[in-house]
Amino acid sequence: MDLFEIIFYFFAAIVLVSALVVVLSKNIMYSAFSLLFTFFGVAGLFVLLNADFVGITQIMVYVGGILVLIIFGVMITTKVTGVDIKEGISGKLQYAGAGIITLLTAIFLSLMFINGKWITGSSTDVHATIHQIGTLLMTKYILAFEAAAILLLIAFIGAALIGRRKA
Amino acid sequence: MAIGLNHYLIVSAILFALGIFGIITRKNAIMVLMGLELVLNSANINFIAFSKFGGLNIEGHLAAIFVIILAAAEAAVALAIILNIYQNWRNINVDEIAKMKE
Amino acid sequence: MGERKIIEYDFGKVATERMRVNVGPQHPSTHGVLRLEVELEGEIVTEVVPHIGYLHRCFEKYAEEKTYPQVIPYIDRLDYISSMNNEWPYVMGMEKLLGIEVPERVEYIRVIFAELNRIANHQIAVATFGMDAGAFTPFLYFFRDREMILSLFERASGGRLLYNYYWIGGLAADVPPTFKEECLNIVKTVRKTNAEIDNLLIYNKIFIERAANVGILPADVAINYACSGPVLRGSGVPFDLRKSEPYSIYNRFDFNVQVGKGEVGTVGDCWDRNIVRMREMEESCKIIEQAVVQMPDEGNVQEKLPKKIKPAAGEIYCKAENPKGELGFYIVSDGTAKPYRVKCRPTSFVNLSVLPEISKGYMIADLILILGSVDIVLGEVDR
Amino acid sequence: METNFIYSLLGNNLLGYLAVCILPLVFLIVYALVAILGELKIGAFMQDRLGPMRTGPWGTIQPIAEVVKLLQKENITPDAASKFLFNLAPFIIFTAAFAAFAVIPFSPKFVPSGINLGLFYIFAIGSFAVIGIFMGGWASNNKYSLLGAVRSVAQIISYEIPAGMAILSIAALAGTLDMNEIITKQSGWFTNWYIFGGSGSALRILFLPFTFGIFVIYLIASLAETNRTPFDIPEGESEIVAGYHTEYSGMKFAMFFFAEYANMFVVSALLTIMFFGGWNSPFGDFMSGPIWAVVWFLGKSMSFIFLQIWLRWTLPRLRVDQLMYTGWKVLLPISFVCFFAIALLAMLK
Amino acid sequence: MGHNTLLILATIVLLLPLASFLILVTNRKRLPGRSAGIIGTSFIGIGLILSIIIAAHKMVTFKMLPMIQYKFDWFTVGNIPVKVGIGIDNITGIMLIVVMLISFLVHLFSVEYMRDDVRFSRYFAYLGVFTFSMLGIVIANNFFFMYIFWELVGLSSYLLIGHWYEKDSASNAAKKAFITNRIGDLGFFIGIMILYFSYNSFMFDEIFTKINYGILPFDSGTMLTVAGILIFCGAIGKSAQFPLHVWLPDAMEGPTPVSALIHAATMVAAGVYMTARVFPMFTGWALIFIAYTGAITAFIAATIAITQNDFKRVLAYSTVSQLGYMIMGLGVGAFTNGFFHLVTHAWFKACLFLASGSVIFAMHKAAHHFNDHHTDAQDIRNMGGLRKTMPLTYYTFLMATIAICGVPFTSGFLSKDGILAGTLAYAQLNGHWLIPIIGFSAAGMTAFYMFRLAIVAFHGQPKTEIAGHTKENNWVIVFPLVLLATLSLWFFYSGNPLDPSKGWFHEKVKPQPTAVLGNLQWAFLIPYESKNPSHQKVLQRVYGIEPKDEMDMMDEMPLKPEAMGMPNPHMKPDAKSANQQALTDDEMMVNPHTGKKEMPNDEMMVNPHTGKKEMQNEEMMVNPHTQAMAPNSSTAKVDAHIPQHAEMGKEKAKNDEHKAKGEHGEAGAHHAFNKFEEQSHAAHIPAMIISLLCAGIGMLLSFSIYQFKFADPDKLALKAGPFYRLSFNKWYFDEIYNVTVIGGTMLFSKLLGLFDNKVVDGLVNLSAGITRVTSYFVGHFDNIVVDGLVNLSANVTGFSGNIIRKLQTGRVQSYVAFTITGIIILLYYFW
Repeated sequence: MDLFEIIFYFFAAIVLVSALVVVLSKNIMYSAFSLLFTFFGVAGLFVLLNADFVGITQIMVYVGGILVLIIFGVMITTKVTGVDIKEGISGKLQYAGAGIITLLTAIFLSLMFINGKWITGSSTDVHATIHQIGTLLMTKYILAFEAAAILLLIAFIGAALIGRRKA
Repeated sequence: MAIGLNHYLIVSAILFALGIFGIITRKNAIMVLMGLELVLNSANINFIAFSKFGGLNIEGHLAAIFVIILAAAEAAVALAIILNIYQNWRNINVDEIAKMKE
Repeated sequence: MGERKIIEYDFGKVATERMRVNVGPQHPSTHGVLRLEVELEGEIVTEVVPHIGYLHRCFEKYAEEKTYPQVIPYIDRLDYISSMNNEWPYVMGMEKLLGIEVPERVEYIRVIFAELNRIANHQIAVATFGMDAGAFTPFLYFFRDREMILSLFERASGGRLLYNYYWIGGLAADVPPTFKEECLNIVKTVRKTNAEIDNLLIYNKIFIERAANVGILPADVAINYACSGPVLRGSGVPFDLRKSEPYSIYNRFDFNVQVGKGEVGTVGDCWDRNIVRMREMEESCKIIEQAVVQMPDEGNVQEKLPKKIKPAAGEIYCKAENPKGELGFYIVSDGTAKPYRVKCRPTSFVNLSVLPEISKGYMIADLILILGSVDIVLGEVDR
Repeated sequence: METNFIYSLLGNNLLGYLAVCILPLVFLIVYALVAILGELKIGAFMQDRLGPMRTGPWGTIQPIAEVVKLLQKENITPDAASKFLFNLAPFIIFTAAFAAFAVIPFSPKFVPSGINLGLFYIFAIGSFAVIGIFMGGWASNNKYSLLGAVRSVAQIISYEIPAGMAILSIAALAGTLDMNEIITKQSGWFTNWYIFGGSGSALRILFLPFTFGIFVIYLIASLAETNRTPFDIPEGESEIVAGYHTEYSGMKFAMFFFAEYANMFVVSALLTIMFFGGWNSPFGDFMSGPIWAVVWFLGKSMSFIFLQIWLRWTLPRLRVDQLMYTGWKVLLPISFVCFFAIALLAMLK
Repeated sequence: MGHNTLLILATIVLLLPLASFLILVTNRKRLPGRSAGIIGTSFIGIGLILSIIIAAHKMVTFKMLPMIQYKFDWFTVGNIPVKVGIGIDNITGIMLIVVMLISFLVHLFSVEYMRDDVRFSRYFAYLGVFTFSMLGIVIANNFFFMYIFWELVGLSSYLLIGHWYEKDSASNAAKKAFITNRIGDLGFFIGIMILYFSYNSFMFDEIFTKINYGILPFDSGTMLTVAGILIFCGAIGKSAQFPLHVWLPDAMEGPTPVSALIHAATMVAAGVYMTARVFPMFTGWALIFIAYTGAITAFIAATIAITQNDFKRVLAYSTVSQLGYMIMGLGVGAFTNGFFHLVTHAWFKACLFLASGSVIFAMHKAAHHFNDHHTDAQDIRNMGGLRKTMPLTYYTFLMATIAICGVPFTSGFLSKDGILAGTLAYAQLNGHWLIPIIGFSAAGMTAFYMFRLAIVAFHGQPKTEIAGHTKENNWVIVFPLVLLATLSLWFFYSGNPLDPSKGWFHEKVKPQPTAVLGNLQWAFLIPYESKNPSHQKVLQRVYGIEPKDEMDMMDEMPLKPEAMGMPNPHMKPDAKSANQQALTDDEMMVNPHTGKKEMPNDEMMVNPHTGKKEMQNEEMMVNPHTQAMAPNSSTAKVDAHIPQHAEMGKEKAKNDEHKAKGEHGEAGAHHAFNKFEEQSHAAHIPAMIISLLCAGIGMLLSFSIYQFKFADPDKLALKAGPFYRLSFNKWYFDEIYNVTVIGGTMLFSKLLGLFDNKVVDGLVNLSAGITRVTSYFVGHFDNIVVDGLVNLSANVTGFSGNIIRKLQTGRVQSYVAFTITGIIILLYYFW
């Protein structure tokens, strides 16, 4: 096992364990904080895959933005002045059913992924990714880029509008 | 065994399944949102993995970035909706606010 | 500055839970053991309930058990940072009750010490107010100067905080020989420091932003709550006992009553109350300078008194302009050596009562500033 | 390009990696002691007093004494706190602060990790601290802590945007996010520093107002991001006692403390790198070279630390809504204007 | 200074007014007193200095270069990059100075004029953005930028005209201006889209080059004509041409300095400038459309101006009329003079407006003094005798009036005369005599109404008390007047007060070579350097013009190209020369005259015969191929032939002098192909005489009626009857539009409503009736048979629905679970 493998398993473990905590923890704040580690682990995986720009973007947007948003959402909608918050989960039967569905999903997806005949092209050297990403964003994907920009703008305006409106 | 495409794909598959589990079982709407983020993340892992091993190259990165943008927009809007729901019902339990049923 | 809008907090649109927070009694900014029960919506103060009594020492009850001169040390402990001023209305009332005329030299020394103590008090008030706003350095600059005043007090009375210096019919002891020079020296230093503080703190843009338009106390509310001192004058009411009902020899001096003018904000905001204190220091300096010149060099500092002070049965209310406002003592004598009743009109307590009125709708940081600008001392509030 | 002398000393092996990791940590500890002493002494001198005088000559060992004191203290975890998160938070914050050191180029020969996204990385890694602060504040189960944490998060997030615009402007000017390259592009006399518009023809005069503006914006935003006066609202001791670390004591408090000083250094280093030529000598080739580079870099960074200390003992504190106003309505538009101007000029250049 | 520096400076000039706008608009409340005006003025002042530097550099240092431009890909649509950029050529340089100087003076003027205005700093902010948008149009080198700034100009004019929006008339005028402009802009936009669709580019030079090489939109010359006319529609709107001129007089509701800015340098100039800028792409039919539009506008506006009584309104109609002149000049091909008139008109019209502003300001002040709020301060009938009280304003106004009337020794004479000569030449060449007739009559009317204005307002006795108590304004108002009046003198443009073609202006602004293919362009407008073989072929085919002249001349020339080691132009050019052709193409396109200066052996050719320099140059350059080929040929060879060549040239010139029109020596030097130039030179003197005659008659009439009172104007008006009313009511344009456009729309919608009510509803009602009858029968069937079945199925459905309903929980999570389950089943099935 070389260093690379150790690091991969380390990150994979972080991702999966923390994701497990996210979905199983009864305390919603624990879930939220656990999400931090999931995002961090995913970012680590990205970096292992030579996608450092995406990794850093992941940290910035997910950790710095979405997670904070979620935590604020939790704060506003829950009485979080105390630390013992218990969130209900669906009934036992549903829990079991969901577990089965989840298990099946995981197994089927894994089987599908493992047996899939993927086109495994060789990756080009993706150092200086940021230049390539920037070039592509400004040329080939300009429309998508603009669309995403407008989407973000509209989403934020809409969010502000919805969130501030009195019932 | 060298770390290859399959390793990443399996991680992503499990993450996806966990996300689905979170979505299905939790009552709190924000928890549902968190499950959704897990699902999106698992998709992103796939994109990046294929960009390295599947020859998707830089375009995979771009797809991942767009997913991240989407997630940001989605989180903002979803939380705004949840806030509004909270202001209406004083509650964000998806079981109790299932008024759309009727 | 142009017109400045009073900030209207508009966070009410996101429905949040209200939170009750205790500020104090062990809080760095309550200037003592005051407990404020604050209800917050986000950071907006929706309700303030001051809880007092953590420093209650039964002053008025004690006074009934002590002889008339023995009450004076307890009076020191009311507003323990302007003890000299505290003693004055009591001794003045006693002198009137006993019908004693005080020597002129004593009157001058009393005026000088009272004004020095006023400066010291205002220094602390402005310093702590600055510290409430987060400015640490002015605090130490003020304390450096206050040290000079305190050492002068110490050499005259022997105490640095509680003096027991104004006695019925005179003073505990004569002033040190270099008294006049030291007074002038103090005045010079105070002026220099105040100019420095003006630059460093008072006219600092951030400080103005913080203090102006915050905690606005309209003149009518101030009058209705019976506020006095800089709190009242900050709202633009030129009421000063030294001018309106001159006691002692204040009619011999030329000085102005400083009022808040809403220079950078609205009349009656925290900044106005603060600037009134700053300017009163200058007025005090003027009085001291005049008093030092007019003061006779030689003279008796203690009138002859009977061995046992037993005023005839009667009552008197005597008041004086304390640094914090009007301090009055209502002394009822039943002809014995002990007062039947000494009722104190505590300045800080009255001024504090206005706090819940003026701090609603501001943020918690403003609440601290407003409390600082009202300048209370818990010793006087609780008595 | 060999950017790390340790690899040439020890080779590209685990030992080398460890050494590279540990060196900044050692530096951080030493620096923190110096900075604490600096804060004590400078604050004292500014306030007309002597400051600590007892421990060591002129109180120079005072910081060590304080650290020892903190280490000895009992490690209190409040009963009502959420234990795990309460204990985890200081580590996350410290990790976030320390992780930023991974890309700071102390010298052309010592960059712990020469990734080409350095500026972006530092910018992103700051968000960990946000979560850490929140974690600590929430887990303390104390209203002051919670208020402090909420304030802090809101503040850091608001000021991340102007700071990001400043970083973007520099990226537009330099055409890269790699810190070493940014520094290399400012080599030569000090007139080539980006605060003076960068190298180029006399036309850089046009850049000057904008680069200077963006410098001021970043300076202010970085003060806010490190919770220093006049933006120390999260800790504002006159209002909410000590903010998010009210309940912390002992070693855990020391970690918060270290993290704050580490953050101070990181923003100072960023200011140095982005605007003041990093490890470049101000006089062209005079006194340049890898060793001098360290001296210059630390010298410039330390002067910014001095600036932060100076401001702390001079200015009052803003109120939280004024802070938001400053961030969103003053700094943000100006930073956009500066960014567009710089980008336009950089394009024409 | 290099090119880039120049471009950056131009960008800065562009951004300075924007910066002023931003600063003023963000600090509107904070700026005390008049500091907003001072800030705006100083920004524009800096810009003025910079633009003078730019223009001087362009015209002196880089005179070889037709255009300095910077292009970059802004973004990519599909895989076609959209190129944009900025460019500076001589026209741009001149326009920069015009715009910035007038803007500066207007700013300065406004500091005083607007000093009591409540929205003082907002006014200056809008002035800044107005200037910014106009500068954008000026330095754009592509349709894309031009359109953006075009719309910005529309917006800012809307803001400024509606500055006093409390007044109904002002806000209505603003709306009118905005909407009228939109109509024109629609055409402009469609035109641009046609061009972009065909050429995939917005750049002027690329489009013109492609047109020059015979690539036409949709492969049809008509489409090019249509595109040209559509693009000109934009100018119709902006430059207030007939029939969209109605907004400009109403725009008088804005503050007077704004009127000066709109009328002199920004808004209306934009249209003319744009027409000049895209001139190469106009085909002959488009040009004749343009010429007639201009002529009609000039005439109608002049007739209206005669009878108006509002000081500013007279000036407004005079502007419309003068704009018509410019457009007409461009339309007939007198490119230089048309543009020249734009510049000279800018000075004296700005002067006129600012003078009117000065008068109105003084009148207002006086009215205020008397507490009189009823007298209309703008009505000339309330003025009179202002000559005594406001001498400086009077003399500057008079100077500008003389200039606009086209009296010799003024700039107006130089430019106007050129345009009229152009129209004469045009008529001679293709028989459109209506255009010069209109032109001359409008010139006469101009003189009449302008002097009417001057006499009624300034001469005689004060007609009201107010007018008697006016006072001269202070220097802030007077200084711009004096400066602008000075600029109306002839010597700024040409040494010869009678002939502008000797001046620097005509040297710097050469007629644009038309890039349009021959079959679409009047033959006489084809550039004489046309070396495009397809041009000649087409010419031959359509007009039957043999390229004989050229050939003849070559024959006459002692040196055939072949002899100089050059390939025959009519042989198919080999690859190399084609390459060269492409290389030099840019220069050829933009400025053929300067292009030749680049020839390395130019100096050598000229030196021996310094005296005849120009002639020889022209002569030599007659051969279009020389230019392209010269660098190719060995210098030694050319050198060897030079003396001989030059001698021959001189000879030839003499010959020309004899055989050509006689009155013009220089004409001979021009290429035979450019008949228009030749003709207009020929027409110069007659045009001058006629125009002076017309103007003189106008002035005489005006003096005799209004100054010496030989006839009573009111009686004359009565006598003229319908004509007077037609003119006084502005040809009933507003009424006509009300009836036709607005009324038509209303009528049409009424008709539609009627149709809807009667026909559609009738049909519907009919079908309803039929349905009712049928349904009665069907109903019974339905109740018994169908309902039975339906109830059965409903019961079944209800029963099963009750069971399935349990699945419909209303919870998203359940749905997710079902979806996932479904996916798993599918996976299982297909795997």
